[in-house]
Amino acid sequence: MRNLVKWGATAMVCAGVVALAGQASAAEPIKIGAFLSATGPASFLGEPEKKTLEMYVEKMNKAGGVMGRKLELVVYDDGGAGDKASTFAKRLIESDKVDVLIGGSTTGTTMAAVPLVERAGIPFISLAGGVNIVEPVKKWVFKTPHTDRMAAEKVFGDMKKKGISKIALISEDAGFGKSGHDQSMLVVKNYGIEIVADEVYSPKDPDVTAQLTKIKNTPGVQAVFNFGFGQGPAIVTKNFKQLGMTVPLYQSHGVASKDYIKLAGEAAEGVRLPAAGLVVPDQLAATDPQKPVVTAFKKEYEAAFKSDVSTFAGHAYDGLQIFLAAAARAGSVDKEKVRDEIEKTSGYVGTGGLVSMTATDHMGLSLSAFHMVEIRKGDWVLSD
Amino acid sequence: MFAAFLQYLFSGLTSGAIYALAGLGFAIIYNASHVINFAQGEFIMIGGMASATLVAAGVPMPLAIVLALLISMAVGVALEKFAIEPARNADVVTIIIITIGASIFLRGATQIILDKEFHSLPAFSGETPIGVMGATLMPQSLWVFAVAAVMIVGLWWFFNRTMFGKAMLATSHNRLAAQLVGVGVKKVLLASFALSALLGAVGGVVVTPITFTNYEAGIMLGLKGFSAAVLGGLGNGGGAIIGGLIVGIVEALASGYLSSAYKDAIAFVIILFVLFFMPNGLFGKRGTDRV
Amino acid sequence: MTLLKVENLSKEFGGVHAVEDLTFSVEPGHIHSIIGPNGAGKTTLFNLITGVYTPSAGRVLFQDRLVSGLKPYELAAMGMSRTFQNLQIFFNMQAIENVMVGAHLHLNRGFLSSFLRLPAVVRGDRECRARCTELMEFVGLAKYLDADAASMPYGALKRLEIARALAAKPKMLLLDEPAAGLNATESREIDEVIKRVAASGITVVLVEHDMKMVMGISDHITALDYGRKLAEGTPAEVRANPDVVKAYLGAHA
Amino acid sequence: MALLAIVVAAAPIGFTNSYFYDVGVNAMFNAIVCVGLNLLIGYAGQISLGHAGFFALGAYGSALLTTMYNVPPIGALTISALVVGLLAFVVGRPILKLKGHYLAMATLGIGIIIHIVLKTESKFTGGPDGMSLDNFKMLGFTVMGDRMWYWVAGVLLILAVWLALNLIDSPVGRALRAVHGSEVGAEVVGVDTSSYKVLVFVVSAVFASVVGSLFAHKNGFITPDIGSFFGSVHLVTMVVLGGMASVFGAVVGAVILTLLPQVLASVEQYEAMILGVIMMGTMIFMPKGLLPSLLAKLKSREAGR
Repeated sequence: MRNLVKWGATAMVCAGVVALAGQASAAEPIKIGAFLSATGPASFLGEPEKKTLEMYVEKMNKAGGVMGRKLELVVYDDGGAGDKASTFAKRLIESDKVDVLIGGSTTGTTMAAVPLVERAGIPFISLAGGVNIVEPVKKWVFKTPHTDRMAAEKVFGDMKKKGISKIALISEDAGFGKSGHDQSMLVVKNYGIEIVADEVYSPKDPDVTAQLTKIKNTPGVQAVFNFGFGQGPAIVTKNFKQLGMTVPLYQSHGVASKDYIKLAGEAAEGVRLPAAGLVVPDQLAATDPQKPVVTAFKKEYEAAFKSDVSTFAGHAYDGLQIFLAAAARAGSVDKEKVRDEIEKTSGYVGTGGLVSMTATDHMGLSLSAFHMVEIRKGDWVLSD
Repeated sequence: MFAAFLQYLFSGLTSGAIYALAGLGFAIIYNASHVINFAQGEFIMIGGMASATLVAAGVPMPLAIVLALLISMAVGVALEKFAIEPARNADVVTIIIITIGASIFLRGATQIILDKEFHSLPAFSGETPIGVMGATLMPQSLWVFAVAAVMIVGLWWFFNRTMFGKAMLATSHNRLAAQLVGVGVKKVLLASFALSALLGAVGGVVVTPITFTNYEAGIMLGLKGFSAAVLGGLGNGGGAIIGGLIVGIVEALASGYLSSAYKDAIAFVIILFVLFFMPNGLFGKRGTDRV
Repeated sequence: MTLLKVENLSKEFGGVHAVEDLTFSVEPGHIHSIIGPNGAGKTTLFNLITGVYTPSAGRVLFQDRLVSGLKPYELAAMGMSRTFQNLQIFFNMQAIENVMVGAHLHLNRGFLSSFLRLPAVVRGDRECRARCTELMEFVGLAKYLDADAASMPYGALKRLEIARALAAKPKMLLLDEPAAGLNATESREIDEVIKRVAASGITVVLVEHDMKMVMGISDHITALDYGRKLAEGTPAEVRANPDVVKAYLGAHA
Repeated sequence: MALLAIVVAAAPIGFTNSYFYDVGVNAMFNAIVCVGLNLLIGYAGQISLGHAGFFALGAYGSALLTTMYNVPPIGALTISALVVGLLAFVVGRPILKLKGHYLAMATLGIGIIIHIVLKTESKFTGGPDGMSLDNFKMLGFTVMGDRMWYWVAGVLLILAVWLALNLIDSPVGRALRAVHGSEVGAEVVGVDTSSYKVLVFVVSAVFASVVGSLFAHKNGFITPDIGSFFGSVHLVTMVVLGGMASVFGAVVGAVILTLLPQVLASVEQYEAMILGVIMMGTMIFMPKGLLPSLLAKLKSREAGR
């Protein structure tokens, strides 16, 4: 009787092992590994990122690949969970033997993979915003999106220009919003601005009028800044309008996708936020080096998926391009060489801005990469 | 000062009415089968997603809503027929796992059949806020209250005034006796799932203009609905409604007066305390163990 | 010395008196039966004596100690043990394990020693198993030694409860309708078991509907009706009591 | 038992790289938590939808104590386990008076409250973005790398299984199972049921906490998500799927549900649907859980011969 139990257990373990072993294979192509949050609360980051990577890998393979080698993409969905991300990162490194890691849609999933990436020694380009991904600098870790700190700085800069000195902060209590909140608190003093009300909400709250009422009743609030993504900011925007609040409403770069405007509807009129040039390609100055890049990317993405491009898709595009350029310069996918070349990336024109990395800056973007945009008549309007 | 309080109250009532509708679905199925259906939130999600997708595809809104309700009911019936019915005599925990499996499946299926994006429906009667003594309320919130009220009255009528409704109630009190007088327990179970799927879908449709929806929207609503049903006392429809309203109002007042970061925690602490002193919820049947 | 004293005991459920102002006592070594029509409050009385319910008024003394308000497990430790009208068998365990739970109080209950399976625990368990085997044989369950409780018939389960109660080595054993639902043969066998239990020096308090059995084995009888004491005395006295005949036998005739 | 040891020892033959070891370690860690949780759910019949919270507390306890207060890892693990045990003891008393779905609700609430605290107190925990910590060092020896963790986890799993088997077949274990069978029945023969329920609640919480501490050291980075409601549901599912009231069943359930997402990762978007179908199918056709149902089938086949 007891033996049966054990045999059963053995069989299960063996079955699992066989199933896992079936996944592993090695081949000629350049292998790109990605772990993204294609499902879960951050799926609207991971989903476009995944689609972008798949589209461009296919496109490049049709064009004959890179350095005469085909590209092979392996993507896993971590569902936004750190522990899953860490296991998938290990799988990509150890089993799939990829040449580069792209991913971590969120700061949490990225950071969960960092310890083993550093140990394994493989170039890793994160698509998440958290500033702690690249500060302090980690040898193998790079990132393409602007940091949440930069978003905060851009917003505070804009406020300062408008003579705003007392604001309310309302943020989502999940990864993106929380990290943005903490970074905002850190840099806000540099702009002579005081945060007089600090409220949070859960990503799936049906209603945040309570928090906003509290803000409304706080004396002296000259503007409200909302840090969050997903449906939360849209609900904040609607409730804001409902309460008849008239001070300017700022959003973060987390809502830089058309979905936000669609969900929030008319209430989104007049909302200001920092965003990459990607959302307003036509309005960029003709001399802007980004203009051709973002125009082309937007066209290709929207043609392929029949949906509006978001800046998150752009992060994945930039990550892929930065890696491929570095590999081309290195002439191989030798991990050490590619890493060195990524670090030497200079003047790359991406969807997120001009990227020039150094040994002390593994992101390479400056504040100029951000534009302030305002929502007018249901569309983005450049408003620097 | 009073205006702020009123605003918190409105906020809480809006959320609370949504939770109450979710909780009511739990209560109906629990009454008929003593099953806690953790896929209840998925009915709400399907109602919202289906109607929003249909409207986006150009179907007129009333038709889209009716279709969404039918889809959700079909899912409810299928769930009962293929997943609950075959496992009727299993342990409570086993059935819980089945319904959790069902909710994972339904989320997965929605994500493939429809998509992963957020959807919204136009508000039923515009988006001009209504001012009440310095506080404001969206017309859609009134819709939610009204629909919740209509649902409650409708259910009361169904369970107390129709033969079939009475039969369903009888089954919940004593399954054997109900069988003896010829009430088909199977039919009752099926009806209870259809009914709570309908209820969930109605809820999903009316709240979508407020909260939006995507394939994962059911998780939170399911959790809050369960909390509402337990707080009110399992199997007590009115209890679930009051439980939902309490949870919503506590959350709103907590974020207004205490801490918005801990509002969910505060709501749970209150539920815990209620349970410590009233182990069967606020209005649950207080059964002494017969030994 | 009186083993059990019940003084002015009352219990009401939502205004209904299930037991009202009841006083009686049980002498050691006796088989003391409680009789009465359905709803007379017999099971409620048992639940009050064994601590399952707390009384609304009055008190219970066991071995001259006030015990009302104590928990069932505390009363068990003092030597009170019982069976149930609605079976309370551990259906998730083997029959013999059910009986071994009965011996709980007499085993090494240290958590760490159980966790680490210390030799003392192993030895204790071995002895316990042997004694519980004897008990099962004593109540006539020899053929169910290896059975799962869930696979046993109703009659056997009734005896299993008795064996379990006996494993606790009680001074007083309360049996709630041990013969209910049994056929005549089984009933006679239970009869035998009760007599032997009493013969071993354990006081038995019995609730039973089977009048033949009650009259045959009881030393003393208390008759209840509507939660109140109707009569008490030896079987002959109670049988002759006109109130009892009217209320109890009359109701059944 | 011996066979479990052989399986643990022999499995690495099929492991071609450290990713397999990593999955193996995760499976065994989950298995240990489930062995503890099964004592509560399967044997004592008390549900908990909050055990991921205890797991997370263990993990964060270790992370905080080692990084902020320089407590040696083994000390941090012990202190965390003691604190979690104490917490479980304090909340266990009132909570375990509840039954069935009410108990499920209360434990769920405890788990969610823990999760919210870990998420919110970012000064200590790093908030939703998580925090990192160092390797597990003890007596000048560092547990590092997936292989070494594998053997540590393997030994601990066998130890956990041994302890659980001991407990079940002891006076204490029988009392626990009796609580499941009939609380009144157990009370009247001298079993202090509420204390035993609290005891097993504490034991299972400590199991989860200890594993949480080790998990944190192994991964080197933790996020509050490990303590989410889904984590708890995941653990309960492992226990129920594998087989309630079966120590090896819990192990099997944990291993399967840890491997499944890895196997299903290749079918990408269909993962959720397949996982849902497997959960429903197993429970419909094997309501007692995989292992007990399979064993019963084998048994009846043998008897039929």
